[in-house]
Amino acid sequence: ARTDLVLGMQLEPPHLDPTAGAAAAIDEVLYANVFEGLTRIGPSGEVLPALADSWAISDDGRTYTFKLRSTVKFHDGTDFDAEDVKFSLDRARAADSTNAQKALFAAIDTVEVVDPVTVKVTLKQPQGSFLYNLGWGDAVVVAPESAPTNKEKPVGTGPFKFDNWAKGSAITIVRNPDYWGEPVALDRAEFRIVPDAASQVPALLSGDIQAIPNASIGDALPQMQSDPRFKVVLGSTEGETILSTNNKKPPFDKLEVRQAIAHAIDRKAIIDGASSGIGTPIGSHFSPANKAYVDLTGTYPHDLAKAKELLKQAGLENGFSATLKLPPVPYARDGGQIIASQLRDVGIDLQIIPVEWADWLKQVFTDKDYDLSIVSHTEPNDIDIYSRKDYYFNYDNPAFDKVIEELNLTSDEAKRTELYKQAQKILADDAVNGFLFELPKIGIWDAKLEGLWENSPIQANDLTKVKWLD
Amino acid sequence: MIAYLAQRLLVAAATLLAASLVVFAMLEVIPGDPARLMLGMNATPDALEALRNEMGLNDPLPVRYLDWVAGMAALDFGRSYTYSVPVIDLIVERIVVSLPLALISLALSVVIAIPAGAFAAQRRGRAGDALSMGAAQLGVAIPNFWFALLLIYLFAVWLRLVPAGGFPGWSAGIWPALKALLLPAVALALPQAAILARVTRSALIETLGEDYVRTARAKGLPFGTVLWRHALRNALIPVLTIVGLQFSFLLAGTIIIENVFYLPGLGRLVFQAITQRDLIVVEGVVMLLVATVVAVNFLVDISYAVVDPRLRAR
Amino acid sequence: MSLLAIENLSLSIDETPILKAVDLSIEPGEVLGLVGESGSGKSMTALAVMRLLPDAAKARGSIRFDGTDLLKADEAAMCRLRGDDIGMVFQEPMTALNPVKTIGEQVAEGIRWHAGASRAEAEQRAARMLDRVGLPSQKFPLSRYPHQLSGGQRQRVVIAIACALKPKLLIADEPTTALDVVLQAQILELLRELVAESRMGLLLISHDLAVVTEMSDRIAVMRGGEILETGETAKTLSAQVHPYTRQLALASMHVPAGRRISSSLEGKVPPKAAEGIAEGWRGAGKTTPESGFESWRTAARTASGPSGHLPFEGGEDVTPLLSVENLRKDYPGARISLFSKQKPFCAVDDVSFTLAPGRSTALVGRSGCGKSTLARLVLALERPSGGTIRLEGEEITGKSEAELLPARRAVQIVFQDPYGSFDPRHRVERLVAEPLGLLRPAPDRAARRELVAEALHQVGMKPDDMQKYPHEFSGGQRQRLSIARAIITRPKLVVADEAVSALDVSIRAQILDLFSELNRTLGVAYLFITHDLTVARAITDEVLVMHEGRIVERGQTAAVLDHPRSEAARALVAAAPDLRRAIATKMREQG
Amino acid sequence: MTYLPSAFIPRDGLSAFLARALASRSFIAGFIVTALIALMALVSFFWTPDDVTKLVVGDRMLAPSAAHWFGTDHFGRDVLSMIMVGSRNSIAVALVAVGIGMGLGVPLGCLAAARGGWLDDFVMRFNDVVFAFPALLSAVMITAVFGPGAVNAIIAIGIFNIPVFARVARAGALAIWPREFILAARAAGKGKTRITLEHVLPNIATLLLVQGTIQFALGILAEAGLSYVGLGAQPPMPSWGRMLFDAQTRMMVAPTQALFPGLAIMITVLGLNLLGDGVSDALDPKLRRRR
Ligand SMILES: Nc1ncnc2c1ncn2[C@@H]1O[C@H](COP(=O)(O)OP(=O)(O)OP(=O)(O)O)[C@@H](O)[C@H]1O
Ligand SMILES: Nc1ncnc2c1ncn2[C@@H]1O[C@H](COP(=O)(O)OP(=O)(O)OP(=O)(O)O)[C@@H](O)[C@H]1O
Ligand SMILES: [Mg+2]
Ligand SMILES: [Mg+2]
Repeated sequence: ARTDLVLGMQLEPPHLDPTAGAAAAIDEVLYANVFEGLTRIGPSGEVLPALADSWAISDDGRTYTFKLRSTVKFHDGTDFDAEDVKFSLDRARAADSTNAQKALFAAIDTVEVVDPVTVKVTLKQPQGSFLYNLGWGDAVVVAPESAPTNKEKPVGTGPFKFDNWAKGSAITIVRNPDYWGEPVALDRAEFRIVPDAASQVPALLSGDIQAIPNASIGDALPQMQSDPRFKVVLGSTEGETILSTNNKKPPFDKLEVRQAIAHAIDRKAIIDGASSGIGTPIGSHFSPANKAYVDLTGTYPHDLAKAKELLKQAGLENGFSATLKLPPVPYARDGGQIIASQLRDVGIDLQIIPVEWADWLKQVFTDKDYDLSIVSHTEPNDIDIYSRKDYYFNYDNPAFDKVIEELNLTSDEAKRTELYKQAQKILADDAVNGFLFELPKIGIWDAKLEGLWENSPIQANDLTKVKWLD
Repeated sequence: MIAYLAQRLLVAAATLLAASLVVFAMLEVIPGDPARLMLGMNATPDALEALRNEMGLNDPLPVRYLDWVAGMAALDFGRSYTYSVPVIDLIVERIVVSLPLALISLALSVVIAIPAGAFAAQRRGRAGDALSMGAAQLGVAIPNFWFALLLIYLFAVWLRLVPAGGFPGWSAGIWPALKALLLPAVALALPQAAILARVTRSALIETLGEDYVRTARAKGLPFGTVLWRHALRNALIPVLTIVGLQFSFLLAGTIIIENVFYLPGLGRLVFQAITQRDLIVVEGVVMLLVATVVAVNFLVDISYAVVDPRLRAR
Repeated sequence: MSLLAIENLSLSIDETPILKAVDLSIEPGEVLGLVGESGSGKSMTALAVMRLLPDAAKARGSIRFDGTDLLKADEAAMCRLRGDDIGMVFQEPMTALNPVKTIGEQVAEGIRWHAGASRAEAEQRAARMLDRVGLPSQKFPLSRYPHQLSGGQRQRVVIAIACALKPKLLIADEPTTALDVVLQAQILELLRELVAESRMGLLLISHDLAVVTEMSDRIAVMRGGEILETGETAKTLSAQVHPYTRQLALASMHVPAGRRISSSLEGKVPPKAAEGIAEGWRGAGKTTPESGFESWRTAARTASGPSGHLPFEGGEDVTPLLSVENLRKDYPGARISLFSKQKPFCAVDDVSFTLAPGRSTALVGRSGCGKSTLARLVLALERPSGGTIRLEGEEITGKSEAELLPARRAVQIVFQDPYGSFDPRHRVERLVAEPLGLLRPAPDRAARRELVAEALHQVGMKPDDMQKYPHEFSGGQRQRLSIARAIITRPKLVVADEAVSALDVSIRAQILDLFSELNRTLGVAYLFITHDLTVARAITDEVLVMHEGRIVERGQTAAVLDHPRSEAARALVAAAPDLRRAIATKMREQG
Repeated sequence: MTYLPSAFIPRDGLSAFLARALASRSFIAGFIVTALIALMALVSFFWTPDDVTKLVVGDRMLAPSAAHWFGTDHFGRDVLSMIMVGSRNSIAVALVAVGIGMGLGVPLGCLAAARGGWLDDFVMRFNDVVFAFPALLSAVMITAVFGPGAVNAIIAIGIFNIPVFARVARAGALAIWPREFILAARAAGKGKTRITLEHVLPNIATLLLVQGTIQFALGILAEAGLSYVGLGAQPPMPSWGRMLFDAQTRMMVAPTQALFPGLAIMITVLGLNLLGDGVSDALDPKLRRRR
């Protein structure tokens, strides 16, 4: 059977240190393949042991004692031991840390080396998700010797070693012969950057690339689905695609206006036109995959008459014009045109301004210099952003803030679910943003390829179980 | 001759200098703060300021310009804002794709165009002429990216003869690498070949009307021999000019074609860098491309003198 | 059997008949001159022999060369003949050589091709041939490129190519038109030698009757694609059986009325020819009443003092119209290296002369001696590097364009190329009216129109011609327009730079008459730049001989041309073809 | 030392030019095609088969049919209408860009030829600098600085046209200046400006016309290229290049979507090139098929 694999990915990582950057592309290459943490997260989101063979939790839930594997070596040949774990965790939570997810470690009080294969972590207060947190890519273990150079030349403990990074083109990893665990089936894997549908489709069809776990192939989907050479897996992501609205900028500060927009939007057309018909409509900022999800898409049904009525109430019966800044992603650029067309039907005239990501981050996200925008918020469970004071929606609702505050203090699952539902409802009623749809995840790979994750509980391409069938 | 070369060299250097001013001035206007780009959204103002200082972004413009030019002269193009590696490394990585691509397509276009042009000129007014020039007309009119798409779907997707795109790297072997460059080279070369064939034909027809062609025929040389021995070399000056111009077109053409075939070449590097506001990379690559164009023009100037002894006298 | 026998050759291009039943023959060692005005089909006849006609041309009849019919031969057979048995020298030496190949390569090429000689051998033979035509390889190595040779030298290379394999027949199509008279004489001499040496047949094509007369044993006169007359040169020209032959001869020797006497060779012209000339004059002289011209001449003579005195010596009483003192013009040298330039080239070198009002002066000299440059200086179209130019006593050097207006009104120019001197996109009215902007106050539309009409009338054109474009006129008519433009501001001096050299002999005769008449009626003075001594003799009173930027001789036209004193003038006079002299010589030779 | 058609002056007037032009097959074919495209653009102002501002997502990617001759795009817009409206954009961008190039380049070239000396050197060096930038690269840079959009595409393409026209005008004017009729005009006391206006410009106008059609064709290609990489006309304004970009991902599903805009570009450019060929054929049969 073949032992090589070329995997397509959309975005190139800015560097290769998962403990120093938020970009998902870093984890997509390195997580579980090159770097490992104490624990790891499995294909269905479960916590599995990794560098920690086992662990014991004290009764008060504050002390975790990890038993480490003893035969582990870093790729540069140095030994892995408890010191490395302490170094990694301390580095991640240090004041000057550049870790993108410092919150993951916020609960840690101390990290102690008991012996070379034992580490004791004490928390400030109990944290149910602690083991899960340690499974994140941002929590992988690095060696003090190689940590400063990981951005260019990552050195981890995983079953693959970093081989080469041809900037702008591809990153190659090769099998680590000295791996402590079960050896992998692949000899080498290349993560090739194929940015858009235009390149992904022919690359797949011609066999240049054998898998794109997170593809954007647009309207070629039905064709790929009917092609027996490929396996197409549709899943969901944590990406709520929304029509971001500047809630402080007139006339969007008027509830009626936002409601009018909500009524004017036809989610089905948007999903059809901007996402090839796949994607779940949402009525609030919450993932349908979450068990606390409530379907609020009926809050403001597609109703032009109602929309016009509301605009009239807002004193804007003649409509108004505004700008729509679109980042360079197909769902935004295509969706933007559809929304512009839909809003024009109720008299809102949108001027489309396409911007690059750098400009989007500056103009929209940082400077809040925008009226409307379209973007997908892919962080899981991020409804709390609506309570952040300086967030770019400029949304301020004390009632909502109270719900989030309470949520932070609550650990009872049923209660939490209830609070989440409340929060969703508030956002939906306030029509804070235009809630469009949940971004679909399309995975496509060669039908003879086995072992790729069908869902992605975290953004990673775990290749440890991947192999060719023939 | 020496004087001529020295003069061309001086002109080339002055052109480069002027171009560097233009590039610098233009990119200074681009919105976006490189320091923020490098540090990300959550950076503190202090860190930003420190990095700006370190990168020399707070220096007065003339100082920055001089630093930049002096650096380039020493092949130090600065550090990429997005990749945090020296720009020269990025360039070296990419140039092994772009340069072969440009050269292959140039060679391809010359190899197709000159015989085709000569063929048409020899059969002026006959079916062969009409046919090849008709094809050339079409070739000139086809947008190369569209042509590239057609090629991909024909040769890569349906016939599966060559990859649809991407570049395995020269380390994967000469043949796979060449195979990956084949379609892009054809897509780039064919429209250029069409132009060149037309130029060759008309230059040849023009020279065939010259008196010395008649003199040569009066010596008893057959028409075909006269065309190859006497007319072609004289027709070469316009052909060379166009070849020189085409190199510049090919370099620019790679921006689009490398995007179509997602080749990791300079064109895509500069395109990406522009969208990511990685100015220093843009500046470096643009200057490199400009320098290449200037160098090629210089070579063309020299080759004029090789072809035409009258110019050697200067 | 003749070497070449053309029988009943007809030729048409795109249905337009070009040649009509041409018959010609050449014996070995014979020189056949083919004369006729421009466009009469001389070149086409030659190209038909070479089978190098334009693609669209269709030839019928027969051309037998050494027994084979060339019109029926296939291309391969022709390739074998061309360059080997038939050589051809083309009209333009400047462009007849491939600029990117050395002269050695170009001469050797034919030798290698036909004789199958090795490169070294062929080059040796090429060197011998070049030596033969006066380009010894010590001074002109085979590795020279054409641009490193002068026009005359290039023409020698072309002849070397044509004669490299000692062809049986050489066709020379206007082999000297682009050369000046001195070079022309040399080339003709060379051709003569080559013919004598190997009994080669020579078909010499020219529109210059004098050249052909001098060179050829037999002569064929062509017009409108037909051979009008063939025969022994002397007989044909003296008998002038065909009226056209007579017309051609007359026009070639034409002198506006009253000027003939100035030739010292007068007595040597065969009586018949002289009579013919006189008759022809009467026949063609409708445009120029001779009496008027004569009376003006007398008046002019009186004004400038006793005959025989040069006006600039004896005319102190008259303010000179133009006086030029120590005039010089340097052209910056070409850059030879980054830091140094060639020495400036001095095109006009310390020239002084004066022109009296109403008189005509010739400026003659070899090609490139600085005549046109001097003209441009006089017209203030270029700034002199030194010296002064005075027009009616007023200095015009160093004046601004606005201050020059009066001077521009007083001096106008007629150019050599009757076509090139008109913007093809303007109508005659606008073209001729162009200098009217010089008048103060500028005339209004109606006045302009009237002035243009008058000027056209003066040059013998109709007022309706105003609405036409230049291309709608013949060469002679265009030259008339050009003159009309020059005289419309009533200038005192007209500079004519090679104003008739591009014209056919017959048209040239008309224009010369026109110049004379205008001189008489309007009192215009001329500075007549020409390399053609016949022209100088025909219409000027005095002559300036220029050589390498300097005026080397001046005096009354007849005196200078008959008894040249300076070396340069002597060379010019000796080389100048002269029909009368040529006929006389031929008469003696052929009895 | 660049190769350009030497200036030429037709040996006769306009009527003869037209007669020869009408005898040239290139000219007729080119003229018809160009006229049809221009007509299409004009008609699109008053009438299109369908409204291109209206997105009917339900009708997306229909194959060509009686209702939609060229099918519909991924937003359910009628492709024929898009092509019609898109032609406006292509023509406008190319035309204005050529206008900029001519408007600035021709005076520059004429000035350089008339004045000579350092001014000439300066203009030529300026040309060198602009030519040193690969055309599309400078366009990409300009649109990167000033943002993507039709106006900036015009500027980008226009700037590159300046030296082209400057060069052609200069070469043409340099060939006119030594001619005797210019000398005659100077002898008639006319200044350089007047001579340039009265004699030089009219005589190089045809040369500029030929170059104009070539640059126009190149401009259409360049605009399509820029739009294709997303730097030209912005949605919702239909543009041929953008249509191709949108269509390429759907090549396999709806191949006609990529076919028609590509053909539109090709035919337009072909038409213009033929027209240019025809004009130069008619101007001077010896100057045939330069490009
Ligand atoms: N390629 C051509 N196509 C059509 N007509 C031509 C062509 N070449 C020459 N002619 C015509 O053929 C006629 C004869 O031309 P030819 O060149 O033989 O004249 P010529 O006697 O040599 O004149 P000149 O003294 O000016 O050289 C002219 O009327 C000319 O217009
Ligand atoms: N603009 C110029 N720059 C440099 N040299 C020039 C220039 N114009 C003329 N010359 C040179 O000056 C000399 C005289 O030229 P001019 O044109 O006056 O000669 P001419 O006597 O009119 O010759 P022809 O009989 O051939 O017309 C020539 O050697 C020529 O090469
Ligand atoms: Mg001739
Ligand atoms: Mg002259």
